[in-house]
Amino acid sequence: ALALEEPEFLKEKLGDGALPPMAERLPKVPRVVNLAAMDRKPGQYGGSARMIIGSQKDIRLMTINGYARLVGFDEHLALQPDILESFDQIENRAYTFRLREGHRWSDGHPFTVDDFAYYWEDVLNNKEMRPRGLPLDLLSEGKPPRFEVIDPLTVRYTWDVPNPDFLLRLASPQPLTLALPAHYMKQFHPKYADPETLKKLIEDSGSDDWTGLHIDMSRTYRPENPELPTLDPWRNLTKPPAEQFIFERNPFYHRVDETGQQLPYIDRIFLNVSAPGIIPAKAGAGETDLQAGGLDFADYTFLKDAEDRYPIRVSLWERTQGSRVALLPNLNCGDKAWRDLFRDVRFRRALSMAIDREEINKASFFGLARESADTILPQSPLFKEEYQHAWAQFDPDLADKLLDEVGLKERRSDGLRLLPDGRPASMIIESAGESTLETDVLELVTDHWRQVGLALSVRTSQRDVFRSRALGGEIMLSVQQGIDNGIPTPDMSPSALAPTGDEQLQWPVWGLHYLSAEQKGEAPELPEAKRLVELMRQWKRSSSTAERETIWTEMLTIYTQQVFSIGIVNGTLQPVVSNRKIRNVPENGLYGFDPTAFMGVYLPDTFWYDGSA
Amino acid sequence: MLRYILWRIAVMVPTLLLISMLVFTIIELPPGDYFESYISELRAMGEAADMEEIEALRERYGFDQPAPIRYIQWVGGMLHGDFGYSFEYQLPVSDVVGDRLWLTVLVSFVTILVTWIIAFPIGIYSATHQYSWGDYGLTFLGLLGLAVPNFILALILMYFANIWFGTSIGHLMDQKYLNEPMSWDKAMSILEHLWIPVIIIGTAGTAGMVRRLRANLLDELQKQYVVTARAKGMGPFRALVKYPLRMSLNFFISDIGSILPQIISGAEITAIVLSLETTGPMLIKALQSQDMYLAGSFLMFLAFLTVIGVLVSDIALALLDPRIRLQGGSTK
Amino acid sequence: MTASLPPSGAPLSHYVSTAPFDPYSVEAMTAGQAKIFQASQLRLMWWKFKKHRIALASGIFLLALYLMIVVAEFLAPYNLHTRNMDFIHAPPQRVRLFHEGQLVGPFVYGRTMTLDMDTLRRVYADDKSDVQRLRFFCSGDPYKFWGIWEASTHLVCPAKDGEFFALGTDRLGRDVLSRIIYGARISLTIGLIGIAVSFTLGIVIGGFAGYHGGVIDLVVQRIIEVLQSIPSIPLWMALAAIMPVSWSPILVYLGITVILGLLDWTGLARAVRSKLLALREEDYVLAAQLMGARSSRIIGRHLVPGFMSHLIASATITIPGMILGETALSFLGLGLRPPITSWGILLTEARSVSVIAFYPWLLYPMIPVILVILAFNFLGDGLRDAADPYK
Amino acid sequence: MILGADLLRIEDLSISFAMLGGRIDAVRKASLRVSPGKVTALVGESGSGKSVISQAVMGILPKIATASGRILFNDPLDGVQTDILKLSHDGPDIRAIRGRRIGKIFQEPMTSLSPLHTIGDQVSEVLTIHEDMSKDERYERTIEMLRLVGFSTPERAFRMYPFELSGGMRQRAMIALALICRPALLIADEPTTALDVTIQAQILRLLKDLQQEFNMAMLLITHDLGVVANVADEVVVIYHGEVMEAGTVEDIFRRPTHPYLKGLMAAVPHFDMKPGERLKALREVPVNASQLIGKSGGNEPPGPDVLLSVRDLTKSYKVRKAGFFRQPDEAPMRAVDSVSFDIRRGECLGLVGESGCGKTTVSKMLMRAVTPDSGSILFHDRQGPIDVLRADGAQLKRLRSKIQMVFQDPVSSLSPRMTVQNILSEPLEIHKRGTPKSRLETVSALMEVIGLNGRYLNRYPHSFSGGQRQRIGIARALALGPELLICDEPVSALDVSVQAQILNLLKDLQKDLGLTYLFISHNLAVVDYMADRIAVMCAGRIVELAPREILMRAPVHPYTKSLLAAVPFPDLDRPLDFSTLQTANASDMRNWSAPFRQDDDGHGLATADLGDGHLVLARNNADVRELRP
Ligand SMILES: Nc1ncnc2c1ncn2[C@@H]1O[C@H](COP(=O)(O)OP(=O)(O)OP(=O)(O)O)[C@@H](O)[C@H]1O
Ligand SMILES: Nc1ncnc2c1ncn2[C@@H]1O[C@H](COP(=O)(O)OP(=O)(O)OP(=O)(O)O)[C@@H](O)[C@H]1O
Ligand SMILES: [Mg+2]
Ligand SMILES: [Mg+2]
Repeated sequence: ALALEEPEFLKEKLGDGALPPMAERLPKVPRVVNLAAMDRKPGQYGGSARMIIGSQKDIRLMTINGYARLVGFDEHLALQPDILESFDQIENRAYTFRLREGHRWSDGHPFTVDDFAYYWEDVLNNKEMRPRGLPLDLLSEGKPPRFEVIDPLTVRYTWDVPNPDFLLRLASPQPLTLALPAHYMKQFHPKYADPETLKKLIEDSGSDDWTGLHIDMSRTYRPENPELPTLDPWRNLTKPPAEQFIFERNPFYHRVDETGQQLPYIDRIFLNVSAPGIIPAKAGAGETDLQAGGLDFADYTFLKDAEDRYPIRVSLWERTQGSRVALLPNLNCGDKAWRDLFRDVRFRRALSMAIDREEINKASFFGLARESADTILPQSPLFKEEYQHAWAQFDPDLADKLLDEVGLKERRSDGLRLLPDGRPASMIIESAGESTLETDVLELVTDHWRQVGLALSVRTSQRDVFRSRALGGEIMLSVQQGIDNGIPTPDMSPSALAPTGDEQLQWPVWGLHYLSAEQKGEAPELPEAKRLVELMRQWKRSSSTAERETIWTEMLTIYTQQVFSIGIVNGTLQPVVSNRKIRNVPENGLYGFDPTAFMGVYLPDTFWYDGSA
Repeated sequence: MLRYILWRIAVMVPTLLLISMLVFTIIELPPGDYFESYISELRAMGEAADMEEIEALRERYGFDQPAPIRYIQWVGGMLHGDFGYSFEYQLPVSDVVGDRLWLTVLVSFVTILVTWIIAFPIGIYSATHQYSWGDYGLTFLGLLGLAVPNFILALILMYFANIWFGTSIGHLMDQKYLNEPMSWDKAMSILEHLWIPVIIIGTAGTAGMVRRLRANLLDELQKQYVVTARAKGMGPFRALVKYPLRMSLNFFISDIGSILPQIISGAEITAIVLSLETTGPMLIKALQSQDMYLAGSFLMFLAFLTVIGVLVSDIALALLDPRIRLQGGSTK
Repeated sequence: MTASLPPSGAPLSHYVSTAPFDPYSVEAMTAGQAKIFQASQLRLMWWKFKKHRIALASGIFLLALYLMIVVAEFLAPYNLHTRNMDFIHAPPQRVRLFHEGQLVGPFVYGRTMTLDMDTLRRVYADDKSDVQRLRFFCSGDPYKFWGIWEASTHLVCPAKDGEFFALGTDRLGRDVLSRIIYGARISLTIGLIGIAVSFTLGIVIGGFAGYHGGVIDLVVQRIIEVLQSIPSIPLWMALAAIMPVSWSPILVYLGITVILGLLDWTGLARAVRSKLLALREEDYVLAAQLMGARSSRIIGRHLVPGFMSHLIASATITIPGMILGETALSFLGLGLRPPITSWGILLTEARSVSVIAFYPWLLYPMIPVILVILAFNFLGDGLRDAADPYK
Repeated sequence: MILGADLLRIEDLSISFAMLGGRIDAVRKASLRVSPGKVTALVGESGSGKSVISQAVMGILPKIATASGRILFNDPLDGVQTDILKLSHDGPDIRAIRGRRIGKIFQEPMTSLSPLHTIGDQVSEVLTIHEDMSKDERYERTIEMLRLVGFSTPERAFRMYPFELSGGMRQRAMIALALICRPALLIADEPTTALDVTIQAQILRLLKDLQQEFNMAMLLITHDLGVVANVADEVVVIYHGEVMEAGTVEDIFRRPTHPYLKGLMAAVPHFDMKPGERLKALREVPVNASQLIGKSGGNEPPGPDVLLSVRDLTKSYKVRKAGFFRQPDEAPMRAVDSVSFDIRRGECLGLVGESGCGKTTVSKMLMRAVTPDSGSILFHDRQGPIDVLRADGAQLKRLRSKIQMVFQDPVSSLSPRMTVQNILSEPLEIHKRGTPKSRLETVSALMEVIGLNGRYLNRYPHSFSGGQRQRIGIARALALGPELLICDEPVSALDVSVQAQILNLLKDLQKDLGLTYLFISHNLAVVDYMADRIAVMCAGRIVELAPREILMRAPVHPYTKSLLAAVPFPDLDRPLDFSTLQTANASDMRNWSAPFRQDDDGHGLATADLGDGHLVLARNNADVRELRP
């Protein structure tokens, strides 16, 4: 058997019997993380790590980075059971989940199928809680699954049609919730609680009714309720509002290393709320032990310089977006003349080819980024060179030719092209103006486009009005990051490539059409866009990886060939600062929200302080 | 005088009402609402919003109702202590503010105090020693502080305080004290951090005050009653303080009302850059994310302080100058 | 001992002056004196002002600056947006006269740039063998002078195929000096327009409220109170939010200027008002009233001049506030937009610790700001003294 | 200490001002002395440098002035001789002297007092500075001093602000301020110009007493040769900054030698002037009145006989209590109490009366500068009557050009930041008269007739002497060519020769243009010279009104009588008898004979007509014969 050494941190509680010994705290079959196999070293307990968050809401980083999921990705983006002992699925329709025996919530209460049942019956299917029914992710072609409790450790969700997204949604950085600690939550549920007590609870909390209270008390993604039992590696001790949140190890956490030590190694995490603007300065002053959020490539030099002064280490990870900055021509633009142009693929290609990506790369990324269309990264199994280079070469002559072809031949005396209706070809691009990077890129692009006779002016406005204005057709072009997940496997959803949401500023109206199940918005009019939607639907119905791979390939080809969004560079670098004593932080990693959950797939619970260093 | 004060207090009611309308307009003016910006923010990161919850909140907080009704509800709520709900923090507004309020008061108060303590002697010195090296030197220093934008000054001070004194970057105290109750160490930590924002916020105000005080004094110093005071054998300093200074206080006192909002406005950017635990950054954030009740309550609170400040200023003005007190009410 | 005085304590003798006496004698005025004695008040002030050396110098300096913004294109060695990708974040180049002990005239050494891939810094080294003589009245970046004439003459340009970055370059390799020169356009005018707006409002409204008192005062005071009680940033944000999207950068600039001015008058109005409330009781006000002067005249000619020092001091203090005020807006993303550049924007762009640590020359726009503020203040001093009857 | 050494010796004092157009030599090598316990009077033309000398003695010359010579002060207390000019500016040495050893009464009391502090505060402050006293002691001493200078209710005066006081009251406050420390030397710069003769006599007596009691010496600067004759021991005559003649009073009054002094003596107005006799000014400036004001009399249709009629004007001021929040609980003070009179076209109505009796208030009400509580004022213009209190718009504007006023306090009535040129042309600009060029000419002409020349045109008011400012005020009032000119003490700060010049000018204008005057003055000889009819005011009421000769020769009211008795004459043979003068209480009704007294309930006085336009305020039931003694 493994020598089960208890963390120093828990000694006191263990001593006075408030906690059972480790063997009793762990599930019968814990998840064993084989660190050696990951080229890492098992470590020692102890220490606390400081992190800086830009706003109180960011305590969700603990859920994301903690990355305790029913099923989750490993470093190589393969799905693994995590909280579950095992899972299996049939045709992407029926999913059977098996829990770990003896698994407990952070308060020591057993984690069982009851928790799934409570959530399914008393929350998801409660008319008061969810007057509009189940969340979209739980519906497949609009239909809910069947929920069954097979045995005290097994549950099953079954749909009639495939729901290939289901496991991915559970593994996602913002996971789909399937269970809540029923023993705790029942006190807020009228079905179980004593009405008088509940009424008092509602009054004390300032909520209007029990649903509000229930929602407030059960937030798992933003772990704001310190009393809510959790399965994460660390649990929150601080009730907001606060400027510093303290997270402490979850003594009932289900992972162990190969030597049998219960994870996480680090006892406590301090999350300090700071203005986003000074995070680099603080990181460079050694005030954080593990930090990536709030740092940008441009801060690297400063951070690197601080390595001499403070015990920190700066590594560079690669970001996973399809493009660090992408320009999105709004195909639903309200101005007819412009709309027609934007919908003309030649125009989009010309825009793309008129950009000198090399210059941008050199100016803003030290030449270290990859000049590319807005598409997936080489790390993705789906990657093909042609996607990267599709219309992404700098070819102003060709661009000029294409522009002449689309009817922008006439020019003003200063070389500015004229629209067919005689107006100057001057575009407005909307930017949230949040980073100087965006400003710089736009400045360069403005110049590049001016060379081919197109004028661009930048308008900064709050991002929150983008969506509604884009829907209203008021936006011509906007600048955002490229597709979120640049390293997809065929099993991941290609929704970013098709008009599927109203936040996709290149086609918000078409996206809304899909999102609202064809209730709102308009159906795509471009054949290629139509095809993308079709392919998306096919993917949704697909039940084999091979099938999905073909779908992905076609979608990627269409998307890049059609230049629906104009990517500039991807694979840009993300500085990650960590305390020099912390071990197991990968030197190179992929950094992004989706699918790596920032550091989540690299398992921060396996990071440890090397006291000897 | 008592009657005047009562009358002025009565006038405050419509003023506050007017202000509340203006505040409401300001927080309503930007297109969209909090939820709109919340969704956008989440999506910018790739997250999804729970539309269910959002729709529920929207209904709960009456965003489907017309603005005038919401205004009335808001004002009505405030009258019996309900300041609304902060969507950002998912808490009632009154629970959100916490320590920030008194820290803001601390920073503002110390800043105002420091400004005065520095500005008055310098102003007097500059006026009495017009065109001396001291006058030029102090003027130069003051203007330097004025000429450097607050955020740059903040960055510079923060950077060098860290390099030289090891002061932790930003904030009003070391972060380990953030949620702790007051203690000696915490107080020291606050002191160690406080001087940076005070200098930054104070510089601009100090220079302005010095220059104005100097100008006013220079005018008054020529007046015949100063000569009379001198002819009485009064020391130049005492004479200055009693006569011209009091005369030149006019501008200063008439400004008292707006000092607070000015300090707080001036402090906002600094507070954001330094990440101070004051209300400024919270207010700006609330405005940007359209967390309207939070922003609205802050604004109303500030407005209330200002209105009180103006009242104080009016009374002080009447106390200061008998001509205003005895004849001020009349119309010419 | 003088003729008219006996020794101390002695009885006084009867002293009569023997000098000739003519009651009608009046010292004749020379022509020069006549000119002085009959000069207008403005002219008098100008004479007095001229004696104030620093103020005069400041005035000339400011005048030069304002002239400069007219010919910014010519003065700047590069255009506003000229980028030099090989010289990103290049530190300032020193202008030298002697190369290896020999006078060559103004020149700079050429530079070589190496990328330090470890720290990701660009390292620049002077190449002592590469003497790049500066050219004057030379042809460089082409520009449209005043947006009308094509031209390419600059006061100073780098050697052919050379570079000349007297104040270094920014993160896109743009010449900081040129950008400062162009930025002066906005920064120097925004302050004046803003001040004009706020002072007109402040003096007129405050003047009438203070002079008339009573109900007018009450109403004006309440308006001021309402405006003052909202911190300026929310007001800016609200006003900036209603500026139409489609406005051109130049309109936005004007809009912002007016906003700055519109929000700034309240303090001044209150100061004017409370001062006038006291001053209006003076006899000379009464005298003017009795002459039949209208209130505007009394306020403008009698009361406000008595307040001039304060006004001048306020104005000179507010100008930096206006020049830098838009930085606060830019900071919040509400300010001016490219391609318009101002000193404030240049400084906002330099907002990071890395700049302070590695690229301090990006903070150089502070220098003109400081100079301008000093100049305005000293100019103000001079004006104050010129208007001061006791001087 | 050298016994009997001069207390103050000024030797070869020269003072000049650096001005834009060159230097102004205000004082040239003047020498004079003040012996301990004696009075040296300094007389001379307006603008001749008297005030400047006194400033030099106190060490309070303006910054732009430079002084040379010696000012030696022998402090009788410790016998130390100091040269004041050598002391450091505002150093402790000079401060120990100022206020304590040398007191100064400033010429212009209004501006010399701070408007923000009460009279009591400012007076008792001297004690705070120099004397070690408790607060109560200081209060006592201040109240005592205020009473001595003639405040009937010193406690009330203690709490009052300067702007609430009448011109004479301010001057008395100023005197109290200078005397409160019992200085060894008092510099009195025109100490009694704003005081009526009875109070003036009271003050003079007070000064004499102090002189005897504390051996106080005095440097008295005055234009009133009557005062000089009554109090001075030695006299110095100064002209254009140079001493013309110096000697004992006897020498000066009995043996005037220098032509300037002779001229001065000749210019004094006296009571036995024949009708139509002109004053002999030192300089006669021929005046072309019509050209000056741009219009001529005669060719306009004569208007109604009465130009202005005033009925039952009343004005009262609230009395404040000490506390800040307390409401006034005393009855309001009646500053003007049902005053009625008419002014006929072309006449000059003299208004005399006790200091603080409400003359200025009446005149300001006529101008609508102060709103009366009740009463009516009708201005009978040629185009018809105008109700002064209700006129507005164009009518008001017309009125404004028809009535003009010369302010009692010349300093504060001139905008400090306007040059004389602007001040004088302003009324023309307001009423849009002439072109800029013609205005400049008018201004020059006005300057000429008031005895100031072109070199003063662009100077600011503060750089003038008291008399010069007063003349500027007159010139401004004349600029518009009003029909009615209200003169509130227009010549009080002028030496007799300039005064003669100005009075003659006014007379000429009256004759040529038919100007009408309301002439307020304390100088009865001047009033006698100017006025056709004279009204006497006391405590807010007109107590007697009669044609000039009647009032002067046969006054009826006891107050009028005491006024006339208190007039000082510039004649060594007619000294005022301070011991018999009933000065202090001349205005106190209780000292009046029965027919003029009020009932105990405060009513019962009415105007009685004695015939020939002789009106007197007496008890309703009083018999006319009873009134005539
Ligand atoms: N501050 C000053 N600046 C310039 N000139 C001045 C100043 N003060 C006084 N003078 C000039 O000095 C001269 C003497 O002035 P001063 O006040 O001594 O006259 P005065 O004899 O007191 O006359 P008055 O009897 O009219 O008061 C005048 O011509 C006056 O214009
Ligand atoms: N603003 C005021 N507030 C209170 N009392 C006032 C005010 N103005 C004048 N008085 C009082 O009214 C009375 C009359 O003042 P007024 O100035 O008319 O006197 P006067 O006759 O002109 O005296 P003098 O000859 O001394 O100038 C005085 O007792 C004075 O204290
Ligand atoms: Mg004088
Ligand atoms: Mg008077």
